[in-house]
Amino acid sequence: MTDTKRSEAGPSVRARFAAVSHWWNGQSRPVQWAYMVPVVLFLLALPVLNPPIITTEPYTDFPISLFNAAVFALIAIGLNVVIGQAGLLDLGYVGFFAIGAYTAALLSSPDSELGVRYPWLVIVPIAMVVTMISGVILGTPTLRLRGDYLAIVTLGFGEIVRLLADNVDPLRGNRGFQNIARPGGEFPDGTPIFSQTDALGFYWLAVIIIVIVLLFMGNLERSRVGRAWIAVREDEDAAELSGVPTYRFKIWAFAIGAAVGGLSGTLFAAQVGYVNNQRFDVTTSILYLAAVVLGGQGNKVGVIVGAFLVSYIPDRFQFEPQYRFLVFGIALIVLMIFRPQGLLGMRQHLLTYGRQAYRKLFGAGAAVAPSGLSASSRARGDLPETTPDDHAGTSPRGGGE
Amino acid sequence: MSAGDDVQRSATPVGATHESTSTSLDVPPSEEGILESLEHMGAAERAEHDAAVSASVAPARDFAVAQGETLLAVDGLTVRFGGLTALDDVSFDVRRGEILGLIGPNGAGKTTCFNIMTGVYRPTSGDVLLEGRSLARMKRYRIIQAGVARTFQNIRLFGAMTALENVVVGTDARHRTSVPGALLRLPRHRREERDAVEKAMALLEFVGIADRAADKATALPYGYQRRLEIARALATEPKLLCLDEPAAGFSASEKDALSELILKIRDDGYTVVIVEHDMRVVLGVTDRLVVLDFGRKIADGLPDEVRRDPAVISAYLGGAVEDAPAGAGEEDA
Amino acid sequence: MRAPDAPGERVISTVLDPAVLTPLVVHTEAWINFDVGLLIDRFWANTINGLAYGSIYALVALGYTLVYGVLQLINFAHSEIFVIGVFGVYLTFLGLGFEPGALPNLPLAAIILDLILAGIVAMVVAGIAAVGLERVAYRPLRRRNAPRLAFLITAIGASFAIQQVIRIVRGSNPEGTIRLLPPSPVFTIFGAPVTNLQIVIILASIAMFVVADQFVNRSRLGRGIRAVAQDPATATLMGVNRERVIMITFLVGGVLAGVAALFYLMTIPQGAVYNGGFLLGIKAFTAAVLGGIGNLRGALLGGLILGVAENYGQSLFGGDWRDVVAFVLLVLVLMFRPTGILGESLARSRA
Amino acid sequence: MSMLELEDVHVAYGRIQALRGISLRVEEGQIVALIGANGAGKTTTMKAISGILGLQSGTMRFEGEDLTAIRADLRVAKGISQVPEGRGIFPGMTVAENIDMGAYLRSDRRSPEFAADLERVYELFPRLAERRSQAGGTLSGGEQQMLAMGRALMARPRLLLLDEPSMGLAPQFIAQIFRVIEEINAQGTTVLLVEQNATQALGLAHEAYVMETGEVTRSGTGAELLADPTIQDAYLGVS
Repeated sequence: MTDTKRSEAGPSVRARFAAVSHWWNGQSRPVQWAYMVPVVLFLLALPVLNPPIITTEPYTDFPISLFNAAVFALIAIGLNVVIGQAGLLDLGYVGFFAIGAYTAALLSSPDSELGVRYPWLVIVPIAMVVTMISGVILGTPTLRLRGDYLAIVTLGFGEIVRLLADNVDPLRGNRGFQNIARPGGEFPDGTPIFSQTDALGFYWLAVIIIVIVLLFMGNLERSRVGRAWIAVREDEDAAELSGVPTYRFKIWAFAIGAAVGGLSGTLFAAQVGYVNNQRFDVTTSILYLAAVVLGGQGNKVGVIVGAFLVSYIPDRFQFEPQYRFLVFGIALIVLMIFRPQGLLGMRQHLLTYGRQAYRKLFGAGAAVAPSGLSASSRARGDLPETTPDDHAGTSPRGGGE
Repeated sequence: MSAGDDVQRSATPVGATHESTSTSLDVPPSEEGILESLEHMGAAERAEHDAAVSASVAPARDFAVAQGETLLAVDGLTVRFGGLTALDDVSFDVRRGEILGLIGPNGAGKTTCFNIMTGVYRPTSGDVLLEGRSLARMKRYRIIQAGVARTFQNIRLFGAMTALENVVVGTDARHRTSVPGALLRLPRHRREERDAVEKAMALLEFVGIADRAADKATALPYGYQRRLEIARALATEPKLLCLDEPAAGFSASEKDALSELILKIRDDGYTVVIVEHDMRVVLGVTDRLVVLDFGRKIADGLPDEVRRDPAVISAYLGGAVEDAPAGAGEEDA
Repeated sequence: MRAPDAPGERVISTVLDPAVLTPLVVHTEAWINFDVGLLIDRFWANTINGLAYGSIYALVALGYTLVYGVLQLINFAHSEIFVIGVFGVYLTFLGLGFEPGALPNLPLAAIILDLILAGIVAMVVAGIAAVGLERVAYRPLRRRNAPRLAFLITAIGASFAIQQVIRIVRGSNPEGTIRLLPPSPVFTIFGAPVTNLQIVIILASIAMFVVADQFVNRSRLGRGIRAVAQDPATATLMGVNRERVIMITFLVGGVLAGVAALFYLMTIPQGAVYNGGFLLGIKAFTAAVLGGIGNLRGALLGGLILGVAENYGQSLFGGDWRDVVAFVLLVLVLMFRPTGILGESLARSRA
Repeated sequence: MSMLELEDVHVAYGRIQALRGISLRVEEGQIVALIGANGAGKTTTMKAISGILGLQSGTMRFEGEDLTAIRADLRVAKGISQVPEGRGIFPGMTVAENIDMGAYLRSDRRSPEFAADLERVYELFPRLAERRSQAGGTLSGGEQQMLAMGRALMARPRLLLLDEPSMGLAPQFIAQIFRVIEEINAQGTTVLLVEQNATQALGLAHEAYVMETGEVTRSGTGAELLADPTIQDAYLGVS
């Protein structure tokens, strides 16, 4: 009895979910963003609302907890380029985060021997360039290697970065750097927007950065670059023999992922105001991996959700940290067995113009390949009735711009 | 520019006929595009539409160069794997505008030959020259850009992508946008993206699977997947298209349809090399045959000559020439 | 030179000012030293030490290499199998009544018997753990024909989970030091002392290696392992049960890790800690890749080379750089010999 | 009762339907040939019989016993040995070790029968005796084919599955291989043979089946099919 019930409920829920995601995929990009605006506004307001049940207080300061989750999400977005899009297993991603944080420290802390104090806004592009270059340096010799060698070499890279932080004198090991630059600006009442004690401003900044990064990532995904990454992931030889310069695009994936990692490092360093060698071990890299895999590799929304879970749940429920690692370790095993695609499956946005193409071909409903649906309900007009009449006739050509 | 505009101006002939296309070597894909012309298409518009399709499909045809001249030269190709000699001093030419069949028993070295031509393996000695340029040391994606595209014996599509996207990956071989352009959505990138989709749609229509453009490649039936691979290869605008056993697993009617498609591809100005076991397909489409056996070339010539060649008969019939069934050679496929 | 406190007073143009970068360059000399003298002084001591420690790497590396040869899987959790072995040894010591810190006052024969007992316990628990890991984590994936990345992520997850279980049970602090057999020099080579421990470890490791090598090359099961590694489908056609071969491969790897655990704890008595396998595991894997993964002799060679090279590096650059040397060595070897020194896999070169 | 009976067998690789309901039987003591173009499903049929591929539907009986219930590696013990397409030599093992792999499941290594079998293999293929300690991967194609057949014989099969034994071989090797197949059959081993070299295969076979796109389209005695003009045209008429 229960069995039949479940089997009835299962498909209908799945169908409803598929219909929603189908409808969503059918919207043009500006429309999608228009729908996102209230969501983003809600997220921005979240720490101010500090709603009960959701809040992590009294254990953890809610804005700080949200800020940490946002940084985690940014990291996951960057790592998703490497793992989810291009299918390269990078286990040393924490190294880029560290390089970003240390770049901020070296360029702004009074403890730095460079003796400069650049403002945060100047540091960000420098840090991104530095991490990008280190991504290229790491990738150039290793991206010719087979996939699993790459994993071990990147792991080694992460360790080397940590060991450098331990052992290189100017990086100050355990003593670390104090007073790292943070963005300026004051609230009307004179208190600084960005401060170590109140993470509200930083959280807002992080959300805005995430939105901007997502926009750029969306551009990449819907281009030759995103297609090249997925082609490499699906079948590297066939990609190369279809004219994709696979090595070059793998390096790009590494560089772009690294740059986002570096960006998140600077953001983190600015909020905490302090960097030392204690946060950059490989275990942290594995947590990043867990976030990406948990949420769904290759799905931006998925990895954000994954990152949020990995960061927020321990704060909310006051896990002992060791259980956190245990739970995520087991989650990885179970997930790979039962849902290897993660909580939200892989999704691609390969063609912007293709959206119009499909629509023209198959009528209004079929705006985008119904990848989640079976072949039987494919785009020939026999689409779910839930698909609302959308903006086929009116949306501008290349509407994703 | 809005979609409304496009619809009104739809079905304007672009490179209206073959002849007009042939005069220019590099016809840009149509501004108006194929997609628009698909809507509200009457019978009268069909011809124009077809012309637009083929204009989009084969922009790189160069009729200016005489047909029959050497496009690709395989020159003294030798390949050894460990102790095994897969190819032993094989030489032959592929001439512009022809369909060349590469046949021989399994293990004779046909696929190895393909793999050298497309850069999968490097030759032990000898060379492959495309219009005089050596391909032997060229990077694989450069070989594609130089103008050699292929399909695979065991179909290799990008399973996570739709049919259309698979073909668009092929068109990317000719695109110049890289990360910065895509990141900032520069005008050239947007133009390339739009043209790519137009062209990919045209190609899907050309190979006859446009109705499934929005389906995931893995969801397509087997025959569609083979055709999709051909479309993806054509999207790279090759001078030479290499088909590796395209008819494997096809029923008789599917084979006939495939033969038609291959002929259509040739008629559109491409040069084709085909490895195939099915003699009906081979004899039905090829202009010339090269026969490999045990890594060596044993015959090279017109199909009719080759099938009477005693060396070929003996290679296929195991040295027992006198056992060859009488009349097998008279029959035309 | 201290910068002014207020941020933003320096203009951007100084970013590219070479003068800004000079301090870093100057300090290069300060934080990396090239102590060639020490390297030469300690050459033989380093070599002997390195061989002894490298044998431990080699034993663990055999486990990586066997599994990789048969399944083409980096068994990330193998390092945790090793740690389970380490705790097997340690808890046996405790069970036998040895106390942390105190030197046992027992006749040599009794101590040797106790060590052997601890080793057997370690081999058993590590072997069982390895087989259990295969059953729980990898077999379901094989059944589902999962992609390689899924195996790797599962392996990482398993490594994590086992590590954390040990941590939760035994705490995150290292266990106390129990030393049954204090090292004492037996003879010297070129002035470098060779201790009883080092002799035992090197000889026993080589003996274990020879046994493993003979097992794989001479026994029927070993031939089965090689056949599956070279061509799983054809191996099945010969009547080889692939699942059984995989199980035995994990078992052998686990048992060897158990032996390594005993030697490890004899060398580094304070080494029983939940995350102690991580670095050693990575280095053992590095050793396997160095020699050519999938190749048993490569694992031995890689282990010994890595052990020795680390010691040389430690003398040359200073102790802090020991681990960096290992990773840089790995990257360099892979760049120039992508399949390792002896070439890859049980398939291509004779195992 | 036939030795081997396949009834309405369906096999698919993922979405690709490789066998669409084939039925065939192999009588004890015969040589049965399967001919057809590449991709017709011949190799798939072989793999289904040896157990490398599972069935979607249909039945498969060997000497009356349901074969589908038996794990692939245990079918060897039942008396079914396959020489796979491409020969499947273990490249890192010596010739002697490769031959020994054929006897993997045998426990009578020290018995005179074992020695006699070994002797028989080296008698059939004297080339192999000369190269006993050479690595399998360094042999020529023809030698590898001999090795693969010799190895399969060490399992004392009652049914020997040969997948394209003449593939990629020079004519003198092909003639030799076919002679050996006849000899093996004369000594009492039933043979199921997949071949592209249809003339030779049909000349040898007692019974033959023609496959096309996953289905059996024709069947008959070897001589019948050899004389059939449509078969000649489709499969013999390269020339």
